Formats: sequence, structure tokens, C-alpha cells
Amino acid sequence: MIEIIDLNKTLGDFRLRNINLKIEDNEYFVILGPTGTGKTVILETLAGMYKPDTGRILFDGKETLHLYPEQRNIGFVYQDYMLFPHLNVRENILFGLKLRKTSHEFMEKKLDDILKMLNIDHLEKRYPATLSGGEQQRVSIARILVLSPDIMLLDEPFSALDPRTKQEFQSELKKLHREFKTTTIHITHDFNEAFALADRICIMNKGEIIQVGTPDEIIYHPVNEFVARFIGCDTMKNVKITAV
Amino acid sequence: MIEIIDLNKTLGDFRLRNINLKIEDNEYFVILGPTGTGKTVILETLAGMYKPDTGRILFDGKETLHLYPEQRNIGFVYQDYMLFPHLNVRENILFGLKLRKTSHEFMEKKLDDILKMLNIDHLEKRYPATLSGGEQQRVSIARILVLSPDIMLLDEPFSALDPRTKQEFQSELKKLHREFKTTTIHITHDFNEAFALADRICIMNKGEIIQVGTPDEIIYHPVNEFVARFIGCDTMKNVKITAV
Amino acid sequence: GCTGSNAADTSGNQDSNDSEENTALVEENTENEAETLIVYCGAGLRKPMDEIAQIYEEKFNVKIEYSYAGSAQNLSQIELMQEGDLYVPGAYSYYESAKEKGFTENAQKVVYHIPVIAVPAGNPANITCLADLANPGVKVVLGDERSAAIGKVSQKILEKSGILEQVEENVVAKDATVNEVLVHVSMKQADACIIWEDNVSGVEEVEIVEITEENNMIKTIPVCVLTFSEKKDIAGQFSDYLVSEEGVKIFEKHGFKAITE
Amino acid sequence: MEYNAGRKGKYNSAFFVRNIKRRNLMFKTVLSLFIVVVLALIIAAVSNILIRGYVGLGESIRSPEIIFSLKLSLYTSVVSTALCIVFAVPIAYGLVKVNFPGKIVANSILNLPLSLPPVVSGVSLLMLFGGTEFGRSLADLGLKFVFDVKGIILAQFFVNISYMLRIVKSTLEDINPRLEFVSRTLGCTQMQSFFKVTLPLAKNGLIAGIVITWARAIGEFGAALMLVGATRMKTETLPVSLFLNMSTGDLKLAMASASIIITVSIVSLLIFEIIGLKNKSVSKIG
Amino acid sequence: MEYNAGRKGKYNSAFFVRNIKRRNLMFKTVLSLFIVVVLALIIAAVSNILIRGYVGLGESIRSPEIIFSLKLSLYTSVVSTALCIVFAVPIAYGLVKVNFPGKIVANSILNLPLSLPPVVSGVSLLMLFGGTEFGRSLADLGLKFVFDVKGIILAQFFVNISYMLRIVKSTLEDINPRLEFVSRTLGCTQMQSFFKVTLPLAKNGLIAGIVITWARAIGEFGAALMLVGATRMKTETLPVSLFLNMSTGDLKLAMASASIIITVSIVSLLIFEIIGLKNKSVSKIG
Ligand SMILES: Nc1ncnc2c1ncn2[C@@H]1O[C@H](COP(=O)(O)OP(=O)(O)OP(=O)(O)O)[C@@H](O)[C@H]1O
Ligand SMILES: Nc1ncnc2c1ncn2[C@@H]1O[C@H](COP(=O)(O)OP(=O)(O)OP(=O)(O)O)[C@@H](O)[C@H]1O
Ligand code: MOO
Ligand SMILES: [Mg+2]
Ligand SMILES: [Mg+2]
Repeated sequence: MIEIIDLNKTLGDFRLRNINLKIEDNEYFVILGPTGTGKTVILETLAGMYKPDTGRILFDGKETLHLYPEQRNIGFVYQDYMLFPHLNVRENILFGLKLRKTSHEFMEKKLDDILKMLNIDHLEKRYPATLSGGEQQRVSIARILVLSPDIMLLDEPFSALDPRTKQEFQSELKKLHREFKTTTIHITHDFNEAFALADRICIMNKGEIIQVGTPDEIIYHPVNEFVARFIGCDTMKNVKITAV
Repeated sequence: MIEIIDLNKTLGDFRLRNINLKIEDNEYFVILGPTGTGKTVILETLAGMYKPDTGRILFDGKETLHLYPEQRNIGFVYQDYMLFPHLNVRENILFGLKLRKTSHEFMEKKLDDILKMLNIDHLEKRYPATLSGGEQQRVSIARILVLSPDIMLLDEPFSALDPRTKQEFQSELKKLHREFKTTTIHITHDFNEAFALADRICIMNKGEIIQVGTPDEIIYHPVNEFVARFIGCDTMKNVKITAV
Repeated sequence: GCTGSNAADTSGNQDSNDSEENTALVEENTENEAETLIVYCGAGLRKPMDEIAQIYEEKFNVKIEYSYAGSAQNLSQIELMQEGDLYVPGAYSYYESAKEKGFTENAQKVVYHIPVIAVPAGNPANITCLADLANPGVKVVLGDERSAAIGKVSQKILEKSGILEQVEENVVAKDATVNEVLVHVSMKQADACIIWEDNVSGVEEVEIVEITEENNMIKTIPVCVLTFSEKKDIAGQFSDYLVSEEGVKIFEKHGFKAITE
Repeated sequence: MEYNAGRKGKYNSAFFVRNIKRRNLMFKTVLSLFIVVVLALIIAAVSNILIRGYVGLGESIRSPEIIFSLKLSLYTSVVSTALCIVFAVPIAYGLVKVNFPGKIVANSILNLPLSLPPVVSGVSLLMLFGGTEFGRSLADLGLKFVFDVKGIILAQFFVNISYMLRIVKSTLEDINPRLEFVSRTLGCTQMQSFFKVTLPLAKNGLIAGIVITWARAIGEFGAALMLVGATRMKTETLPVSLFLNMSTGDLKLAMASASIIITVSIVSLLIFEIIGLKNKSVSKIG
Repeated sequence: MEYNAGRKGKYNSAFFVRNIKRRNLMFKTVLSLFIVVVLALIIAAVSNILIRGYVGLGESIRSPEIIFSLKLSLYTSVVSTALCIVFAVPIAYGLVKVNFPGKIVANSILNLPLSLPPVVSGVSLLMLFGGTEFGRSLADLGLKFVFDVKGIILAQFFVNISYMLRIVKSTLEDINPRLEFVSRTLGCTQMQSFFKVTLPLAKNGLIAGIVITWARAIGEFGAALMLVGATRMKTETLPVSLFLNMSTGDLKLAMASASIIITVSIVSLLIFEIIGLKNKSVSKIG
């Protein structure tokens, strides 16, 4: 379980304000919000990039303040991929596994599965600088999937994919989640995606949490006008269909 | 008018094959296609980053082979923003105008308008490294809008924006296009976006053009199964509604 | 122990001398525009030469520009440049090399350059004469015999006394110029060395142990006008001044010995 | 499929956590150790000079000779550093961005002065500008390097240009070419793009290059000595005066000059450091 | 609103096009000019040495003294360069990534040896390791630097460490800290992240640093001369032997040694250049 208690973090003019969140084990948690509201900052704080100014973050009840990023067993997919430019696709994906002293066969098997699942087996020897946006994004996802981390932090993981590919991966991800129940926090702008995947959704605005609830709660009982307007756009009609 | 005639370009294993396109003045032209099909490569070739292996590119009937990028009067919005990290938002946006010796008042006025239109007036003094994904994307759009180029090349210009903001900008862009009739080539993964904006749509796959036509033609007369399947996903139902 | 060895060999002690002393008074240069002389000069002679240049310019309105370097390095410079007016190296033998290469025709003798033994203050190895350098366990630094004038002289002196081999065994290092020799001894890295007497003037960290006249090989500092010089008369006047009583006095002030024959 | 390698808690076990803590701590300790060792070495070595030098400093700093050489050193080092920038930056750009036949060879030749001992550089310049027809014609045109202050600048330039070049080159290689391309679509000519994008992005490397070049120029004397001699109050830079004092056995005076050089460079390097930091705080993430 | 500044065709007018063409051409011409000038200067200067040197080369290359000094030079320069890497890399990392009080001062001190003339560095090392209790105790422990080959390495290290540091530092500053962070979320300790991400990304800067350091080490003699003397067949590196020959006035022999140094460094720099290019073609865009 992830508990965020009274978290405050100031970065320049921006401030995350009084964030309180409880994310259950195995939950698929989606964060929605306009651009620049602090979604990425929350994930980075969870992962250990920033120290909170005040407030606490607990993983399974344990204080994380003094845990290094590598002790949190988190998988992070960055909005802009952040592949290692000096490593090819294969090396990028195996980066984490190699640190974990797994057997060679296991590693190869896993790599193979993931490459196939994400349709990037032909890119194995390529370097990130030569990949298209969507290709980079898939490598970035593969890099954490091979590790089966305790917690997955996905920052707009499908933004560079075309709808077909996106849908494929969404269902794949859903399947994986059902199977392994990895706690997942997923940032997206795509309502379809949010409502298709989420156990619960969190709506943020200007550094604050506005509402947390199941997709149905959000749709049928928005707490205020902002939420209603934010999700109440044209796509909504469509959303209701897909979400239920 | 932009004419692309028998264009071929090989990059590593990838190859753009026999691209033939004619884009009319004032047209809003959208390119759709799975990830890694060469959409970005086409734009970069048009802008003068790559020399074609064979084939010609004509702007208004004039050969462009020997035109430098700065002679093509093109505005390019990159998928991953490519803001100048050493300049703040204001300097990034004014970069092109300053080269053009416009009057100070004109520049300030224009900057103001654009900042307001894109909702980034509070970011004027910030540096790209501190901006969120969506904020960077908007600065990148602003940087070319102030120039009113002959041709706008937009590579997934709204991918990092939330749907509300995206929709706002779509209609804003449409309005601008109606007013100034800038020839625009726009890459997107979002069918809504494509069908909302496009005069014509081009569907690509694996380095080749599969079909070019008006949104209606594409929807009702897909030339082959690939096109049908590619656009025939769930969102289609929705698309028809918005597009017409 | 110390024993006076070979009998004095006067011709060997000093560099051969084939020019007459010329002490004729130099006439004042009356032109307004100062003439300039380029003088290649052994770096070890800097103090007296700088002082002389200052006085000379005031008196005769002739500017002296030095190119200080090791005497042999000067020779390379002369060879490459093929210009300049005078050459004042640290030992007479350099004049001979210069003459051989056709850079000059004759020289005047200025002052003696006298090799001495130098030991760190307090004389830790208790060196009292040349032969003590051969005592077992004494740490000796010498100049390199190829590059430093002092190196060549030391070798000859030791050879003449017949202790070269024993001393070589005591040598902890050879140095490229006399500077390093001095620094090494003044920092107590060695018990003794052979350097020029004038090197030691004003240095508190070292003491002098004189080499007896019969063991020593006293060198002479020459001044010679270069064949490329386009102002041979003015150059000659400066050369004359150096060997004049006035010039020699300045050298003496800085620890050099006047020619005494 | 076995996606459950390393399931929950496995890497979070107490042992694992403690182990990582220890290793990160060790890493920091090792870092500090390295810094302390080298700092101590430099401080110990340099303070020896300062202690001896400051005795004679008061006296020597007032002597017109030292003041002259200090000025000359500052003047020549600043001019030669500026020249190095002016040449190294476009050359580095050309070597990185433009392909031409013989580039590898050109590259190695441009690196050559790196490994030449300064005296040799001096001799070779002397041969070129003193002993050849070419040098004499230049001198007739007023470009006299031998025995002239211009020669000091030339010597410093020759000895330093390769450093500047190497450093700037390695920095330019790390700049994303797409950023330059974007600037060109915005209307920059190649040159404008170079000045407005490439150069500012190479700032860190440029600063490093300037610091190194300038500091070397302040300390250089082997090459200049050969080319221009060491005339009192004319071509006597600080290190030359130091060298001369050294060869007259005047260690104290030499250490005084050395102390001045050290002081000058500490002060300038500090200023550079502070300027560098200021620039950084503007353009980097907190 | 006036969005029509610079509407269609305005910047595409024939004049504008020709103007840009001319300016880009000019830019390329200026670039080439700069390269040609410096190349010519270096080639002219160095070939003077080679022409004189190759006459005596055949003879001198066979002399045991030259062979000895060649070997000694290669040995000491490689060892000291390796030491510089070992120290400079972690120190640079510490200076860039870790904040500690007094960092600016530490930085300036670490830059100090840059501007010390080599002779002064040599004297200060001599004072430290020869003249102090500390040096004597080290010598008793077998770490004798004065008059010893170890001293050559020490001198080269002291004279070069700041170069390496500056260059590596400026490279590290340009690396995106988020990449390191990502590697840590993937399980790297700070040290692993350093070795697996930071260091490989700093490759260009490291190569520049190694080339500069090694080339300098091959050419250095001023500091070593002070610390270890110039004893034949014992502490005689190539540049020392060159200096000795030079001061014998034996220009021919000196130029022969210089030619050997030049040849050795041309060859090694070429090899470096080729290795560098190979690495690049793998990891950069075509
Ligand atoms: N280092 C920093 N200094 C100043 N402001 C910062 C810094 N980092 C982030 N910010 C600001 O914090 C706000 C939140 O940023 P964040 O990246 O979390 O947005 P986001 O919700 O992820 O938006 P998007 O959907 O556009 O990615 C933004 O306004 C951003 O400009
Ligand atoms: N320099 C290069 N070397 C080798 N392959 C390259 C290079 N540049 C691009 N490619 C390949 O060309 C193909 C097309 O790339 P492009 O970036 O145009 O894709 P895209 O259609 O824009 O995809 P996306 O929607 O994911 O951005 C990709 O498979 C990519 O890996
Ligand atoms: O000036 Mo000298 O040649 O070192 O005696
Ligand atoms: Mg974000
Ligand atoms: Mg793309």
C-alpha cells in the first residue's frame, strides 16, 4: 500500500499542496489533470527524485524518506522516454535485469516475450537516436516490464502510439495487471484510456487533488464544476460506453 | 503548392518508398499511420534535414533540393518539442521574430497574443527544463505561430495536452488556418483530431503511402483492409459524429 | 683524506687567450634615437648584465636587449636566427664553438667563472676538499656533462684528480642546468655538488668549499661580436665596456672574479 | 510466462536495504577520499611556495620589473586566449559538423602541439619566423614575431590552440543536431544558428577551454623564451622573470614571482568559478 | 490581430534567397580559412623540425639512450594518465553532483596547477617530498620520489590532473540528471549508475581528457627535471634527452629526438582519432 500524507513540495513558483492519497496494493490508479498540474512531480517524488518539503510517503507502512530510488523497487516510464542513448534497445531493456543476477536463459526468455508483446523485436540492435517516438516509448515500457517491479509509475506511457497500438497495449497491460496485480499509477490525458484501465481515478488541478473515486463516481458524481467540466467534454459520451 | 515526386529515402533499415504527394496551398493535410512508418522522416525531409536519395520536392513549382532549411520558410513543431534549453520561454518564442527585424511593438504585441492564446503567459521567464510536458509543447507551437510561416509542419503537436486544452487549441488552430490559410501538414495519432482538422488525410504504413483522400473518402471508401482496420476501431463511431 | 694532487698547469687551468685587452674608452653616442643591440647571454650572468645594460643605456644611449638562456641554447638560437650583435656565454669554449660555426671571429675575456664545491648549510657530510666527494656514502649531484657548462667542467676536474669513477658512484643525479644542481643541494637532497662560485652569492642555504687552485679548472667568460651584426662598431664599443674596469667592477659585485694575469 | 521474478518485497528485504545503504555510503566516502587526497597534495605543494614566496613578496611586488611583467603576462595571456577562442571555435565546429576528405589527418595534426615540449615549439616557431624567407617578408610587413611581444602571443597561441580545440570539439559533439536544425527552420543561417544555438549550448565546454588556455598562457615560458628572448622590461613575462631568477640561483625571488602567479590565478579562477555558477543557476534545474 | 507579418513569399524573394546562399557560403569559407591557417602554421612549424630531424633520425633511433628514453616516456606517460583518470573522474563527479561547503574554493584550488609553470610545480613537489618530514617518512616507506622514476610519474600527475578534471567536469555538467535517476529506479546504486550511465555518456569528454593528458605527459619535462634530475639512462625521458641535446647546442640530435616525439604522438593521436570515430558511428545518428 502506498500512503501519501500531507505532502507539500515547492518547485520554483509551483507547489504541490497537501496531497493525501492512499493507493491499495494491486490497485490500478490513474491520475488525470490539465497540463502543468503536478502529475509528473508527484510520480517523481514517489520515486525518490525529490525530497518532500513536508509530509510523509509510506510504502506498506514504512517511511520512505531515507530510501534511495533503487531501494523502492519502482518502475518509472517517463513522458519523454529517457532511454539511455549509449545503449541499444536490447541493452536498454536488459539494464535492470542484469543488475539482478538472474540466469541467462531466464533473461533471454523474458526479453523475447517482451519484445514480441510490444512489437519491437526488429529493433533489438538499434540505438535510441534512430527510433521513432512510438518506438522509443515502447522500449521505455519494456525496460520496466521485464523487472516486474512492486510499483509501476507510468507517465503518459501511450502518448506517442497510434490508437490501434495503444489499444493493444492497453488490453495487454490490463491482462498483466490482472495476472500479477502490480500496483500501478498511470498518468494520462486520454479519458478512454483512464476509464478503460482505472480501478480508481484521481483528478488534479493546480497542484491539488480535486477528487478521487472509481470511474463511475467521477462520472456520475463529480465533486465540483471543475471536474464536471474537465471530464464533461465531447468524448464523454463515448467514455461511458467503453467504461462500463 | 508542395509537390513530392517519387521520393525515396533510406535510413538504416528503414526506407521511405516512392512517396508522391501534392499538397495544395491553404490545405490542411493530416498524416496518419502506425508508429515507425516514417511520418516524422517525411516532415524532416520536407524541412531540409535530410537530402532525398532520389526524387524531387517542389514548393510552388520550384526545386527545393538546394534550398537551406532557413530558405523554406517552414515552421516545424517537433514531437519532442526541441526547445532551446539555454533560452527562457520568451526568448524561445521570439527566436525567429528577432531574426526578422520586426518592430519592437509588433513583436511584443504578437508575443502577448500568442502567450495568451496558448495559456502560457505565466511561464514567460521559465527555462524549458522546468516545464511540464504540455507546457513545453505549447511553447514549441508558439515559437512557430509568431512567425506565420508559409508552411507549418506539426508532428503530433497536441500529444502532451489534456483533452480540454487540446480541443481549445484545435479550434484555435482551425480558426487561424481559416483566417490565414497557411498550408499545414499535421501528424497525429488521434482520429478525432485528424477528422476534425483535415481537408485531406494521408494514411501511411511501413514507409509507403496507402491512401490519400478527404476524411469522408477515407472513412467510407478505404482502399484496402489495412486502412479499414487502422481507422475502424472503436473511436470511429465517435469520429463520424464529430467529423461531419 | 685530502691531498694536493697534480702540479698546477697554468695553461690547462684557464681557457686559452688569444686577444689583447682593449680598454680604450668608448665615445659617447650623440644621436637622439637610441640604437639597440641584441645580446645572447648565458642566463647565469643575468644579474651583472642587467645592471650593466641599465648603466650603459643611460651613459651611451644604446639600448641592450638580452636573450637569456643556457649558453648552448643561445647557440641554437643564433644558429636559427642568423641575426643579433653579441654573444656572452658562460664559458670560453662556447666562443670556440661559435667561431667554428662562423658566427664570430674573436672574443674578449670579461671575468673568471670559478667552479666551487657547494654543500648544504651545516655541511652534513663534512666535505672539506675535492677528494671528499669520493668518500663512500656521500651523495653528490653534478651537472650533466653534455648540457651544462658546469657539468663538463666538473667532469674534467674530477678526471684530473683521478677520482671521477669513485665520484660517479656517489652521484645520485645529474641535472640539466646549474639551476637544478643548486636547488637540489640547497634543499639538502645531496651532500655536495660542483657549481659556479657566483651561483652561490646571496644563497643562504648553501656553503662554499673552495677547490684548491691546482685541482681546479677556472673558466673565462668571453664576449664576442657576431658576424651577422650590422652595427659592429657599436657592438664593439659595448664589448669594450664589458671588459673595462667599470664593467668588471659590476661583475665583481655579483661574485665573479676579475681576470688576473 | 514467468513474469514474477523478483516479486514484491524481494529487493526490499532488510538485507538488501542495508546493503545498498552501505554501498552508497562507501561511494560517497570514496569520492571524498579522492578529493581530499588531491586537494591535500596541491595545497601542501603550493603552500610551500607561498610560504617562501610571501617573505620576498612585499618587496618584489613593488619593483617596477615585477609590475611590468605582471602586466605583460596579463596582456599577452588575455590576447592569446582570445585568439585561441576565435580560431578554435570555428575550427572545432568545422571538424564536428562538416565532412571533408582528410579530416582524420587534419585532426591529428591539429592535436600535435599538445605533445611538443614548449621549447621545441619555440624552436620550430623560431625556425619558421626567424630563419625563412617567409618570416622575413612578414617582418617587413610589420608582423615581426622574433624578439617582439607579438612573438609571446604567437608562442602562447601555438602552444594552446590544440587544447582549446580538443575541448570545444568534444563539447560540440555532444550537442543534439536537431536543435540546430530547428533554429534553421526558424530562419537562422548556418552562422546565426552557430552563434545563437550551438555556441551557447557549448558554454560549459567553452568555459573549461578558456580556463585551461588562459591558465596555461599565464604559466607558459619555454616557447616564448626561445622565440622572443627575455629582455628586461620588454619581453619579460612573470614566468620568464621567475625562470631568470631561478637561473641566477635566486630562489627567494623566484618563489616571490611564483607566489604572484599563484595569487593571480587563484583570484581569476575563483572569479571564473563564480561566474560559471551564476550562469548555471539560471539555466539548470534546481 | 496582425498575424500576417512576413506572409507568404516575403522571405522567399529572390533577393533573400541569394542573400542566404551567400551568407552560408561565406560561413563555410570562413570555417575553411580558419582551419587552413592553423593547419598551415602547425605543419610549417613542425615540418621544419622533421626536415632537420630525420637526417639524424636513423642514427639516433638505434642509440640505446634514445630507446631507453622512448620506453621510459611511454611507461611514465601511460601510468600517469591512468592515475589522472582514476583520480579526476570521481573528483569531477563529486564536484558536479554533490554539494558541500567550500566547493567553490576546492574547485579553484584543484585548478591551480594549470597555471603554474612546470618548473615551479617541480620545485614545490621537491620541497614537499624532499624537504619535509612527510617526504622523508614516505621515502622510508619505499615511496621515494626525489631522483626516482616514481617522481616523473608524480610530476606528470601533478601537472596534468587539473586538465583532466576540468574537462571531465564540464562534460558531466552537460549530462541530463534524469537519466541517472532512471537508472536508479531500475536498481542501480549510486556507484553503478555512475559506471553504467554517467561515465559512458561522458565518453567524448573522457577521450578529450585522455588525449590531452597523455600528450602533455609525453611532452612534459620542466617539473620532472626539478624533481628527479636528468640522469642518463635512469630518469631521462624523451623530452629531457631532447632538452639535453638542445643545450649541448647539438641542434641536429635535438631535432631528431623531437622528430621521435612528434612521430610517436602523431601515430597515437591518429589511433585515438580512429577509435573515437568508430565508437561514434555506432551511437550517433547518420
Ligand atoms: N524544477 C522546477 N522549477 C520550477 N517549476 C517547476 C519545476 N519542475 C516542474 N515545475 C512546474 O511544476 C508544474 C507541474 O509540473 P508537472 O511536470 O508535474 O506537470 P504535469 O502535471 O506532469 O503536466 P503535463 O501533463 O504537461 O506533463 C509545472 O507548471 C512546471 O512548470
Ligand atoms: N537515423 C536513422 N537510422 C535508422 N533508422 C531510422 C533513423 N531515423 C529513423 N529511423 C527509422 O525510420 C522509421 C520511421 O521513423 P519515423 O520517426 O518517421 O516514424 P514515425 O512515423 O514518426 O513514428 P512515430 O509515430 O512513432 O513517431 C522508424 O522505424 C525509425 O526507427
Ligand atoms: O648561463 Mo650557463 O650556460 O647555465 O652558465
Ligand atoms: Mg508531465
Ligand atoms: Mg514521429
